[in-house]
Amino acid sequence: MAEINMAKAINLALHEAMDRDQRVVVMGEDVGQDEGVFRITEGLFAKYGDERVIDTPLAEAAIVGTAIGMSINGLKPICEIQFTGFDYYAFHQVEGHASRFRNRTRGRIHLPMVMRMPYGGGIRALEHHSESREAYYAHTPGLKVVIPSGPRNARALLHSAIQDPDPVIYLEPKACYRLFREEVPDQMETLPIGQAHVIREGEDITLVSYGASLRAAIEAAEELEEENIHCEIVDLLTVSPMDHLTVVKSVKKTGRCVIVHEGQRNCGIGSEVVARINEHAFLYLEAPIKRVTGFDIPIPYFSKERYYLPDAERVIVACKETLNF
Amino acid sequence: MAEINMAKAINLALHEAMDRDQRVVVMGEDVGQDEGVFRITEGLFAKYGDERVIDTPLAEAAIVGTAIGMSINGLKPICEIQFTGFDYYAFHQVEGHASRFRNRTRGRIHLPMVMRMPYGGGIRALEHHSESREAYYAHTPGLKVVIPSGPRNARALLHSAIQDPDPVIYLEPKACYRLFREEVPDQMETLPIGQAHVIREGEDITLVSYGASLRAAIEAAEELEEENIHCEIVDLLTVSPMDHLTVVKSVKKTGRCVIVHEGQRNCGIGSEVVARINEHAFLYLEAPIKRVTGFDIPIPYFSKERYYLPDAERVIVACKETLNF
Amino acid sequence: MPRTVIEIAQKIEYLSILDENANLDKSLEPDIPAEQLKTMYKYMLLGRRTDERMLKMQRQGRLGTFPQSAGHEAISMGSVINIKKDDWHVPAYRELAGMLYRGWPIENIILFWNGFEEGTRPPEEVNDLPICVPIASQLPHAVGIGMAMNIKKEKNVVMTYFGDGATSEGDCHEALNFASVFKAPVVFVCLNNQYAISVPLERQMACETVAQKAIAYNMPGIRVDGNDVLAVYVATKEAVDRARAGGGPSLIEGLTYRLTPHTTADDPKRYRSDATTDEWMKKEPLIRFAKYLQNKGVMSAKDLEDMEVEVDTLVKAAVTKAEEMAKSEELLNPYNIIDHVFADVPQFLQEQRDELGEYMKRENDRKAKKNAKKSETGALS
Amino acid sequence: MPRTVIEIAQKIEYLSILDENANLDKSLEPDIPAEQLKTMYKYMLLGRRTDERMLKMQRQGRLGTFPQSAGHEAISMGSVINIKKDDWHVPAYRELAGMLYRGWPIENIILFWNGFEEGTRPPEEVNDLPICVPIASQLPHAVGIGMAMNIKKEKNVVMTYFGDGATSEGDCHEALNFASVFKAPVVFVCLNNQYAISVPLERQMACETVAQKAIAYNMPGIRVDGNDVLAVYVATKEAVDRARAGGGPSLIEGLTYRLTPHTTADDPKRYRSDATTDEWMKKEPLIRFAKYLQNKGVMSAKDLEDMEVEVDTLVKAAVTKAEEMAKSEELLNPYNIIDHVFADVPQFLQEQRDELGEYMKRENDRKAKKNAKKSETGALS
Ligand SMILES: Cc1ncc(C[n+]2csc(CCOP(=O)(O)OP(=O)(O)O)c2C)c(N)n1
Ligand SMILES: Cc1ncc(C[n+]2csc(CCOP(=O)(O)OP(=O)(O)O)c2C)c(N)n1
Ligand SMILES: [Mg+2]
Ligand SMILES: [Mg+2]
Repeated sequence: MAEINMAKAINLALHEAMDRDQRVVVMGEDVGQDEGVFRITEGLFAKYGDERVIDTPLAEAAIVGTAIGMSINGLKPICEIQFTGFDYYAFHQVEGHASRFRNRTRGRIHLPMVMRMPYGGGIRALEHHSESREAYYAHTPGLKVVIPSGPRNARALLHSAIQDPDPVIYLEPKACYRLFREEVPDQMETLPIGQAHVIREGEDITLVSYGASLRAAIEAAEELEEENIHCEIVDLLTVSPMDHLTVVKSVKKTGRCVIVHEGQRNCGIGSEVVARINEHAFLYLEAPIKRVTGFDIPIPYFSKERYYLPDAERVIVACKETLNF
Repeated sequence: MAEINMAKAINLALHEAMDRDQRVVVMGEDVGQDEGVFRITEGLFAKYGDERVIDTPLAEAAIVGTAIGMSINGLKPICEIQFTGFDYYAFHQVEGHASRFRNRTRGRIHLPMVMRMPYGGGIRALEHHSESREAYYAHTPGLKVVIPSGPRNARALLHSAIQDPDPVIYLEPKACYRLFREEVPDQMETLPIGQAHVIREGEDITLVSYGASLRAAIEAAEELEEENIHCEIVDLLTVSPMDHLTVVKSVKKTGRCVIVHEGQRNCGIGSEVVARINEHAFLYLEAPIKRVTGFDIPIPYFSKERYYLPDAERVIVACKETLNF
Repeated sequence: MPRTVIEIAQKIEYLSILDENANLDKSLEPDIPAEQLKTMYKYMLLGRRTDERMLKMQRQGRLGTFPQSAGHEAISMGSVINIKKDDWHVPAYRELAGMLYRGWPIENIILFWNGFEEGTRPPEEVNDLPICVPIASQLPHAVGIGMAMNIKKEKNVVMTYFGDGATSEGDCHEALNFASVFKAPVVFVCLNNQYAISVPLERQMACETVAQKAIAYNMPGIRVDGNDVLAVYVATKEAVDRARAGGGPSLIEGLTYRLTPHTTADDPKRYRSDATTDEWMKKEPLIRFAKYLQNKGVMSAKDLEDMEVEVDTLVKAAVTKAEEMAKSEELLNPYNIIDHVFADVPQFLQEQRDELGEYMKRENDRKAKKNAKKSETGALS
Repeated sequence: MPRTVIEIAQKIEYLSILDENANLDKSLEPDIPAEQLKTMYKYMLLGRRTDERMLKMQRQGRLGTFPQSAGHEAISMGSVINIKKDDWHVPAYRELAGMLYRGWPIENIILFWNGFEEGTRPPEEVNDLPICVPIASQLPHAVGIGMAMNIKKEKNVVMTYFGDGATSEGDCHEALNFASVFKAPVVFVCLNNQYAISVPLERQMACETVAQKAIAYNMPGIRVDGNDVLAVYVATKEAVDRARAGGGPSLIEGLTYRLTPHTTADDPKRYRSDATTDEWMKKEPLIRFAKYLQNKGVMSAKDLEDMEVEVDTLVKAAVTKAEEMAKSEELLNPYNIIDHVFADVPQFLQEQRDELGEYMKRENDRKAKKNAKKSETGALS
């Protein structure tokens, strides 16, 4: 058992996967010699060489497009998009092909590939470096969208993503890369994609969150605990296919729910959570579900980012309003 | 007053706008000599010449990207993307620039441009020709997303879109192009963007819909009327910024709601409608809100498209389940 | 320090061997075995006749809109004949002849233009991707397949296709660039039919040839008469040999012309003259190739007629088969639309699958009722 | 009918006038008025000193990550000096010298690297777009601006910039293609500093020069010594004149080198040697230009020193001003993040604006309470 941060945990999973499976290749801008702008691919280039750790030209559509081709021809590419702010360059390849090949060929061709992307705010970055648009992928049929929240689940979920026979969008909350450490087991492990985790039990209200925003939810729950308010927290881990059963079970218990994420609100993940709870636990709801999310504006440059990102204070206020409804 | 279909109405608006305003230019693949693959740009090339009616090379990102440049330099480009299935090629220009220039420059540079795109199923087309992904745009801050449902509002809304100082995504339900005719006034008219219309009053249940799916809602309402069930129908017309006030007002009256759209369900427009009703009319709801939408699969090729597209039968069943809840 | 001219090493060439009147440049004639020549002709003919047959079906409402292939047979067959079964074939959508040669049943082709995804399922053991609708987006896939060959040390090649319009897309540029940087064994074949729907070549690009774009990638580039199957053969063979030997990608432009509308929904009179089309009709690839085969003694007039009959039989049988398949339970199964989106159906999609099941159930109930009523009324009348 | 070579009309040239030792090729020397030469030097220096100053501020935690410009001043100033105020300037992000020349206050630059959108607001009357983060995506905007000029019959030009890495993006290709097809008056200037972050040129493209890519667009293409402001001047002047006269776009490649890390977050030791950087340090653009100005008698050693002082004063004043602005109510106003997304704030966004208002109110209440407590405790202690 070692205590490592999320950056290291993802790096560890990459080493383990490349070790175990010759078919795994890593590709993207600056992932080789430079070891990634966040150093997530540290040590890979030295260990596996430039055939399996591929510095590509600067072209996101081609990175995803050639990864599709590689996975068709028997490899398991893990492609890194340097920031989610630039994945839209490749969106036609993701929407038009990555998400569709299995269906289009009725199962004959499938694409075991992973798109790794650092996402989200909180690192004092410039424009296009802090977006959180997981809903675009969630709205796209044929994709799985995974968002870890800590070192241990980051490593386990990345293994699951690599082993998955279908394309997985693996979004890394970059604000968490070096935020805290966690014990991870010596043995590599996986976690089922599409399964949410109740990370804190409570009977008063359910907080649904994931990724970096989960920190705000946890902090809020801890503060509320002091006021004798017991929050249950569901970490989605996979935002699509979303495990609404776990969410619904919790809400049936608490009768109240607040959703916390930093992505935009309009047609965001939170909207879908509300819609599913409405469908599956309507009679259990004692108050409207609140969405504590990013506003429907481009995420501000860092001087005003804090007005945009959900924090514990906003979560607490939302919880209280929900409880006092 | 003349009775015309939606294709003709949109064409009429284009003629009127080009006539009134020298700054308006039309551009896209095959919009000139060929007059558009759906003939929406009929007569423009002959009348306004190849400087204002521009056949472009086959490159969606450049179409949108140069339209952005044109609007920066004083023109009002209306660019056509031949089918929404191909707009993802331009998504980085839309997300990264069209939606952001005003905010990035704190109002100094704004983009009066319109992206016209035929969307949706129902025309027996092949893959990538039937998508309905308005939620991608709705989830993108800084964009307005307009979807007309008939000849008269199509013409009026296109005028509003052209006059709008900000970029408008104007999605044309291609199944409606030649589906029916409607009287349009001789004088050109506009309709406010961001305003929904109650097109049928009723007190039992609210149907929220837009675009081509509205036909299914209307048909359902008519059939239900025979069973003495009175549906109120809200035609959103603008899916973002969505006019939830009108929806909420209706739901407060009826206490029940079914949403009908052909786009995918997960994080779709329907999810947002549910979330807003939940926030604004929680205590008025007497049954869970139902979503009659496309499934979360790529829209099937035309041999099985009907299993995917919402029809009146599915709406009726959903209404009855809601009413019998 | 002065103003100097930078030498560009590459020479862009033009190649034509068998001209529109079937005159042969003997000095350039490739040495193709008779059997192979016959195979080439057969699939060119099969492509043409399938295309014609599908047009009729479309006019009768038995098929959806589809892009026709007539006129593109020489580029398709002259190139694809140079790759082996375990090489890869990544078409756009006018390579009907080549797809049939690679092993796609004609009935699959008919099925996919008839709205069945089952038609776009490549047959087992066929290393082909299905036709690709979003222009140029198949090219990065071809390059990725080729990059994987290099990584896996396979000695295979990829043959991929695109139109003149496709050259404008960023994906085309990115694919050519990746291929050249990674020396991927890919042969890029451009079907330059001089139009992208209605948009003529000079509105698509300012340069004279597609071939010269190869200079931007330090890649060999050549333009050939795209209606001359021998020229296509020679140019693509050189490219295939080079790719297989580790020499990286090549760009081949076949100059040709659509003999038909863009698709069955298109009206070419709006943007090009019938006179020009008539001119190009004379240059079309099958007639001159048939003459060549006869001149060379590879096929007699009788052989050619026999082949027409053989091909006709194949097409007819395929139409029957396709229309039977389209009525089969397997292909009509509505759950097909859900069951192949992921390897397994996730929970939320299972709920939607159940919705579809309810829908089907109600529909069947209604049908049953209707039938019951019918037989009742039948009994009464 | 035979195999023939297709003649490519364009010649790709290389141009250098003032070499790294300030040796001048008199025969190529452009005739630039002394005042203009001084202006060029001034803004090159201002760019350099601002860059250096910002680096210090970044190290002190007073700025966010930013991409440095040192080494790119000759390309920026040698080109931008050739356009007029009502022409357009569409930068990437290393054209600091040019932006300052065009009228961007230094404090704006500092503000935007300090996380204020207000810094990316172009000053009134300045026909510039702000820096552009997504690589190559500014190029279609430049082309659109140029296309609009043609439509409006304006006799203006657009000068736009991009890196060697940017050439790989589809947007770059599409922009070059549109510009050439529509004969847009655009001068494309590539800052080829041979790296895209860590990725070296040979991993970015297989061809020797960026300039030769012009052949794919039938566009004039030239490579110049990018550290030689005179060569940049001559090449871009030719291109501007051609564009203004209706001759369409040109592609100019300036060969240079980043004298600094990619951004303040980058560690170039990981991918390039200090020795090479030292070599390039000797070739940097300011020293040789200063020598030229002295040799020519345009500026004395004293003039150069005075200019250093002048520039230093400007930078210092700007830093003070920027940091004051960063504390001003106007720039700190949280509603700025919402109020410029649309011309008017729509209903649903107004509701979110109210949420922000509540948040601010609570925060202010807490602050007030805290302060009250503080003064209480203050009174007690
Ligand atoms: C990305 C994209 N944009 C638009 C279309 C619509 N479309 C289908 S074919 C075509 C023209 C293609 O021209 P070209 O590449 O020359 O091929 P050709 O059809 O002439 O063989 C267009 C615009 C498409 N399929 N994909
Ligand atoms: C579309 C996109 N992808 C990735 C990045 C991250 N990134 C920022 S600068 C850069 C390298 C750019 O290289 P080049 O075009 O040569 O410009 P240079 O920085 O060398 O001036 C990269 C990959 C980005 N900003 N935009
Ligand atoms: Mg073509
Ligand atoms: Mg560079």
